[in-house]
Amino acid sequence: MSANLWFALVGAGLIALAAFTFFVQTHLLRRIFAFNIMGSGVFLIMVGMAQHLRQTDPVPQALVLTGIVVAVSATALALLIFRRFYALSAAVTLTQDNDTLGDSYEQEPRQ
Amino acid sequence: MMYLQIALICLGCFFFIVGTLGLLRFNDAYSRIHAITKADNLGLGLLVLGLLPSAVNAFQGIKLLLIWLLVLVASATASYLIAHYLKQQQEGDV
Amino acid sequence: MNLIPFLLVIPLAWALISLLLPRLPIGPIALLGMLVQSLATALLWRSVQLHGAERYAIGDWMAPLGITLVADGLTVTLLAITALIAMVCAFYALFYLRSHRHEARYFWPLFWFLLASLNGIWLAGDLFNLYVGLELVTFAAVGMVILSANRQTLAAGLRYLYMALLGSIGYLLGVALLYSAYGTLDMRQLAELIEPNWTTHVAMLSISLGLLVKTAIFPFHFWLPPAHGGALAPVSALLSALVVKSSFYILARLWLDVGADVLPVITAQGFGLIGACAIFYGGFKALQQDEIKMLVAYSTVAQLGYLMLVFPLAAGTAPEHSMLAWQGGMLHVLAHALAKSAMFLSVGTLVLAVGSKKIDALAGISTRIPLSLFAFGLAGVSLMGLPPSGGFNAKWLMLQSAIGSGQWHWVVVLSLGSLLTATYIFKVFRVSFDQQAIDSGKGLVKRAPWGMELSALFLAGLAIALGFAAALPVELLSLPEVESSLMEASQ
Amino acid sequence: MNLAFDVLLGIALLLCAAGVFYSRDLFRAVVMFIAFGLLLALVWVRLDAPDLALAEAAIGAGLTGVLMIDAVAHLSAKNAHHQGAQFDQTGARPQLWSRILPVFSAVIIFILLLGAIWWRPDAPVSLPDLVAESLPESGVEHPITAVLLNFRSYDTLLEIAVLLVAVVVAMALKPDTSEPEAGNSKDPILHGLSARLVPPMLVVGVYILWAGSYMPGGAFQGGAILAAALVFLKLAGFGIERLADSLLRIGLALGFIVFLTVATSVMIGGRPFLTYPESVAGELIFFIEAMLTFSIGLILFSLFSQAPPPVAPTSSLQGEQDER
Amino acid sequence: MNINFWLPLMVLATSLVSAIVIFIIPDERNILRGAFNLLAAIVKIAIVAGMIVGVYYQQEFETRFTLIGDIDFVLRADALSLLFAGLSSLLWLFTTIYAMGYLRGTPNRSRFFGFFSLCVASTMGIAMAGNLFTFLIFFEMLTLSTYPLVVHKGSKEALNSGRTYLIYTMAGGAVLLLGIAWLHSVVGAFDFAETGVLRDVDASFYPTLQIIFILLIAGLGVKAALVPLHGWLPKAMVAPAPVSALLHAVAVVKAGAFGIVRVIYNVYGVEFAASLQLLLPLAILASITIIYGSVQAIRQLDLKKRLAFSTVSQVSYIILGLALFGPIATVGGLVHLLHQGIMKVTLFFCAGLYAETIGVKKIADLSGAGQRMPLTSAAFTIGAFGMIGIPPTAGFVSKWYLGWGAMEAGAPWVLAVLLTSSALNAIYFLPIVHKLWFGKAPQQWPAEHIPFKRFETNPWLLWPAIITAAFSIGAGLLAAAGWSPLSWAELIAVREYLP
Repeated sequence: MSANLWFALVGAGLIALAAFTFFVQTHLLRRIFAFNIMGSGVFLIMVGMAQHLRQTDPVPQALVLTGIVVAVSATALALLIFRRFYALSAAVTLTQDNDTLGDSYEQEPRQ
Repeated sequence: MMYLQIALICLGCFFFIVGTLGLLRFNDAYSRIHAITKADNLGLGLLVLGLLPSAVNAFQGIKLLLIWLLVLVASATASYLIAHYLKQQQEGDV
Repeated sequence: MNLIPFLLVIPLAWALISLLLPRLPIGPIALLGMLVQSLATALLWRSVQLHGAERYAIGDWMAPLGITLVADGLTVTLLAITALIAMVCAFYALFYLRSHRHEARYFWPLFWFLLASLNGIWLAGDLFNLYVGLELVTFAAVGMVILSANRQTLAAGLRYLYMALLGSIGYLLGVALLYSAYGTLDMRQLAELIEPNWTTHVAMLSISLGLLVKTAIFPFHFWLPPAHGGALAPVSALLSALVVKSSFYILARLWLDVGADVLPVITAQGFGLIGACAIFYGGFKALQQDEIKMLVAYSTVAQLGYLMLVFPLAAGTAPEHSMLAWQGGMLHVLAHALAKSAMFLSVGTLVLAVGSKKIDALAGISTRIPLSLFAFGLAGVSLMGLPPSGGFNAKWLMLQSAIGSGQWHWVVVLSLGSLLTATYIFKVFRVSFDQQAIDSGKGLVKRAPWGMELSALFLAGLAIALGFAAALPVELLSLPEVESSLMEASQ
Repeated sequence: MNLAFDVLLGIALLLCAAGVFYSRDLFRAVVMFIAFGLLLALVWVRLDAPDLALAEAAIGAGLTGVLMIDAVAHLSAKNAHHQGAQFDQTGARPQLWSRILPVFSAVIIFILLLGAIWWRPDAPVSLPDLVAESLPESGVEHPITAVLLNFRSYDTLLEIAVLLVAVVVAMALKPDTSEPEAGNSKDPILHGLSARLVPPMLVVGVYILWAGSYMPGGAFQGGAILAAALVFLKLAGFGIERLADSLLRIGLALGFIVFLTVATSVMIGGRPFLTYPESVAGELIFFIEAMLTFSIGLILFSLFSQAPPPVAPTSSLQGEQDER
Repeated sequence: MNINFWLPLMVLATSLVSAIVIFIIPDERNILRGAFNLLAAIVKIAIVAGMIVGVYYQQEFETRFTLIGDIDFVLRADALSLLFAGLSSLLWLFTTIYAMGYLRGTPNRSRFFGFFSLCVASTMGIAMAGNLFTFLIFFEMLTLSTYPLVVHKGSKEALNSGRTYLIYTMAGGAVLLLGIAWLHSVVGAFDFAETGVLRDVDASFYPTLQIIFILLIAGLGVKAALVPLHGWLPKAMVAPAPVSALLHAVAVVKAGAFGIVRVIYNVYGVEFAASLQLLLPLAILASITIIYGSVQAIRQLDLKKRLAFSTVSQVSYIILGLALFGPIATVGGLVHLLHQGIMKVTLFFCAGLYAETIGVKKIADLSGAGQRMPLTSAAFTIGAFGMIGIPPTAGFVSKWYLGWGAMEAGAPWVLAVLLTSSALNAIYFLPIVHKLWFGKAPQQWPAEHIPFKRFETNPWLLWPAIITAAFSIGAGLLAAAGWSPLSWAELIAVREYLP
């Protein structure tokens, strides 16, 4: 039960938790949190499992580094679009039911 | 030498605990900031002192001190900014 | 001087040019870039046709350590289709963007990044490299969807981005598990090492779920219609024809080429089942739409269902039937790419000319904008799988494979599916022949620029020509690289 | 003894993540998220991955945190407290489905992953030995930088392209009719601190870039610190984001241009794509890394500064007109 | 790659090229479009005639290139294909003339004639298809090109009837595709052979071959308007007269019947089909359609609807002839394919003439039309007599051979069916003829568009009707002559049966 394996399990726990939140929460920002934490969980599994009972492996670490940078650009992109969407529609969630082009957001009374 | 280090580190941790206790117990925001910055800086200083003897070479020791210095400056400015923001908030509301 | 890297360098270089020098005349630059790109693709096509598949180690580091690019028959065909459709969409966009000033500024850099990442995915032979390629495709695609920054497209872009990110997380999780289990990221080495155990099954399941989300197959399809329906016409053409296929290509490569003997029959039949649901669900929803672009977007959801039928037909059946299914599936990728991009481009012209996205606003256009409607019709013929078209040949091959391997339920799905497609295609035609609307002269119709009508017609013509000249791509599709894995897989 | 610390750290990480999801107030969620990032940096140290610790702290916790705080600050008061903590009452989903299915699927995911992790077969191919073996030819001592910039440099090339696309979309989203955002009030103390603090930050950034070739560090971490310095300047009121648009564009793409030109120019000598000639590999890699650090710094900063303003500019929005 | 390779393709190309050109010509340019149409029709007839002579002297005309895998695109002109090709190219010429006169001044003429030539291209393709795959390509192309013609008027009613037409033909196409795909997976790629291909398939496949035969006949039956699948034909009468004349008398309906001929003779081989007991149920179905068609025709009040139902029953004569196992019945069926085409076109032309000149659509107010339009009524009477099978006309020849073939095939009940149907034909045609000549003309015709100048109506419309009427008599009287349709049908029948 080396540290690597434990952290891989913690990663799995993070993924499960984040997946649960992704289904339940509809607030767009909270979903960005969920997506980030799920990413960190996957990175933990990648490094943890690769180094379990083996020498420290630079390849998954390099991949995770690339992953972190990609994750930050994804978060930045999501935040950008969200803020522009919020500026236009003052809505914080995307309603799933009507996916026609008409009214696809939860209209909030403008303050 | 070992015992001195352990003593210093325990003392540092004690101050950390006191600071956190202060954070939880005090009622208004200003005193809470006060508690945190003061206690933690002192705690960190003791911790660094405790670790200095086991530093591999002088260069690493200087780096430890630099870290302490940076934290000092940063927490000072941070607490000032938070207090400033809170004051503006209260003036804004009242 | 091998050609493979140039297919990546050219689009990336042109992306930089169009990003850094916006004042240069965009049109000629873009077309020049596309010509060079198509020339390189054609040369690569020729060399692969003559000497068979090529493997290219980047940085001269051998397989497990470095990244290898693989150019076999299927890759080259997909590269050719991408270059072709991208060129026509670029030509179309030159005219289309004249009336969309705001979007034109950042369209071209995103267009080139999209093209570069698509080429990267077709060529990639390394799992993590595919992940970065997928991310690049998604970001460029989301960027292009939200170019016209209004409420609908932003909401659609957000929903697209969130689902795509979830999908790539699933894919990355699978790659992480596979790497920890087999120690290598190279697909060919993985194909030799892979054997069914718990980790592999969970990894392949998570990769499949991730890629299904990105290919918008039935249960995860709801992000596609607003995104493809709301975007600019050339953008939705590129997205529907190529971007959605890139994740399907990876799924097909992983299941049928790399993990052929790990694919349990129930999973393959499961894929077929959700494919069938996609066909019927997409068809019914397309029938109910009153906006033309949403109708075409839902038709994409339905047509993607056909692609999923490749798995049950190719896995666990006799070698010649699985080869037929593989050829049929990949030919459907080509035919649908051509037909759908032609349809989106012609719809773009019609919407621009008529001024509204509603279907009943298109009443009586058969007399005023006949060329675009004719292109829409030809593309419809290929989508419906009526004989002289590429779509028909793909359906024919899949029917042969289904009948040969005795899976009658897929035969029924295939035939009912194309009938359903016919219903919503002819719904549009019924409106366009409506004489009352012509007599009552509903609103004047702006003359659409010739470039737009011709590009749509060219692609539609190609979709029909694929019906006659299907032998060339199909023979190239089933090069030894693919054949060998399918053959020993199904022994 | 170490295992106890690791277990504690793992549990703290999980609690922190739960805290992020279930704190009622969004601002509190962001603070928890930053704490999560720092804890994760500690975990990377425990997993013997110092590079990742640096990157996680600088980019994961630092920059993402900054972006999040900026976004949350712009939400209106009511939205900041958007419930979402418990099961979503406002969601349109039927009661049963929204309560049982997520729990069920989360548990399934966890069990599957548990099995996958537990019964993992031992890997026939061992990449670390291959890396160690061909490390001398890579021109760099530190294995991770070797993998990133030599063995799998094509991944890094695409990754920079990903960053660039994110910036291009940011620029595309910025409404061209927006009046420049009101400069932050020039706070004397912050101003003074930043004037003294930014130079050492730049020195540290360059040091980390330089150290990357023989110990943990490198382009991304250096770039992140550079970005932090620039963000610090912007917050302290130095109006630096008004760099000319084209200058900003060139600055952003510089790293990518250098990387691409080096990658293709090596091909002239008949070598395959992205093969650095043996003799000059180290210098070439460092040159690319330096340019990359500069570009990444600028990109990460402009992702922060290019964010669209909270309120739609008064002038009718470009998007609306197009939608006839 | 000599001329024989290109001739079949040339026939197709003439109408495809003219279709594209006509689509581009703006509506007003009548003369240019008319010239193009006639030129294309004449060139087509010349090539077909050339091929007929060639086939008579045992020459081979074939265009072949591979499509996909082992399937290739084959256009071959053999005796049977030229029978249908000759019929449709000849009648196409007259119908084009008729349509030019009929549609003068109406909107969307270019669109109409464009799709009109696409239709003739697909009919030619169907006639000359060398294997089932090519046949299917043109079969579906025919559906696509006829839909715009059916909905040409653009009225609500036309659009609805277009939709029903599509539902029937699309479903038929899907079933046909299923049959062909299944047959291909069982037997592999094959071309039409003079005496059928499936004889040497091993016995275990017989039940599958029977099911495939049912699928093929159902798919083709939709277009051949067999009883349960004929619903679309009466509704399609809403189309303009030249469309209903040509499509629902010659192109679409005959394509279905021609397909059934191909399946029975060139795919299964008539002996093999008989041995599988497939022909008898087909004959029964055909007879039911004949009786049902005639009964329905009697109930119709509208002239074109009555003619439509009579087409339903007449086409089943052909299928009846094919389904009887014997060379003479085959000759009867094949020659009826030709004769029925000529006679029905005449009747539809006359119906169109009545509607155009004196605005008469209902049978009731046709009385006295003979005085007003003697020539049209004469043509109508000849057509009607042909339908009933009165001696001098072509109809009599084909019914005679059918009866004789039935006796020879030992199926006397078929003779009874023929007699009752002829009687029914008489019941629904003779009252019209009587009303035409002996009815009392009303003072004012409902809508007299074209005044009585030198001729009773627009010459463009009149002459095609008269020529086709002359042909129907000629085919009857000169049946024994060398070049008559009858001798050509005998030539085909001889080759179809095993020596």
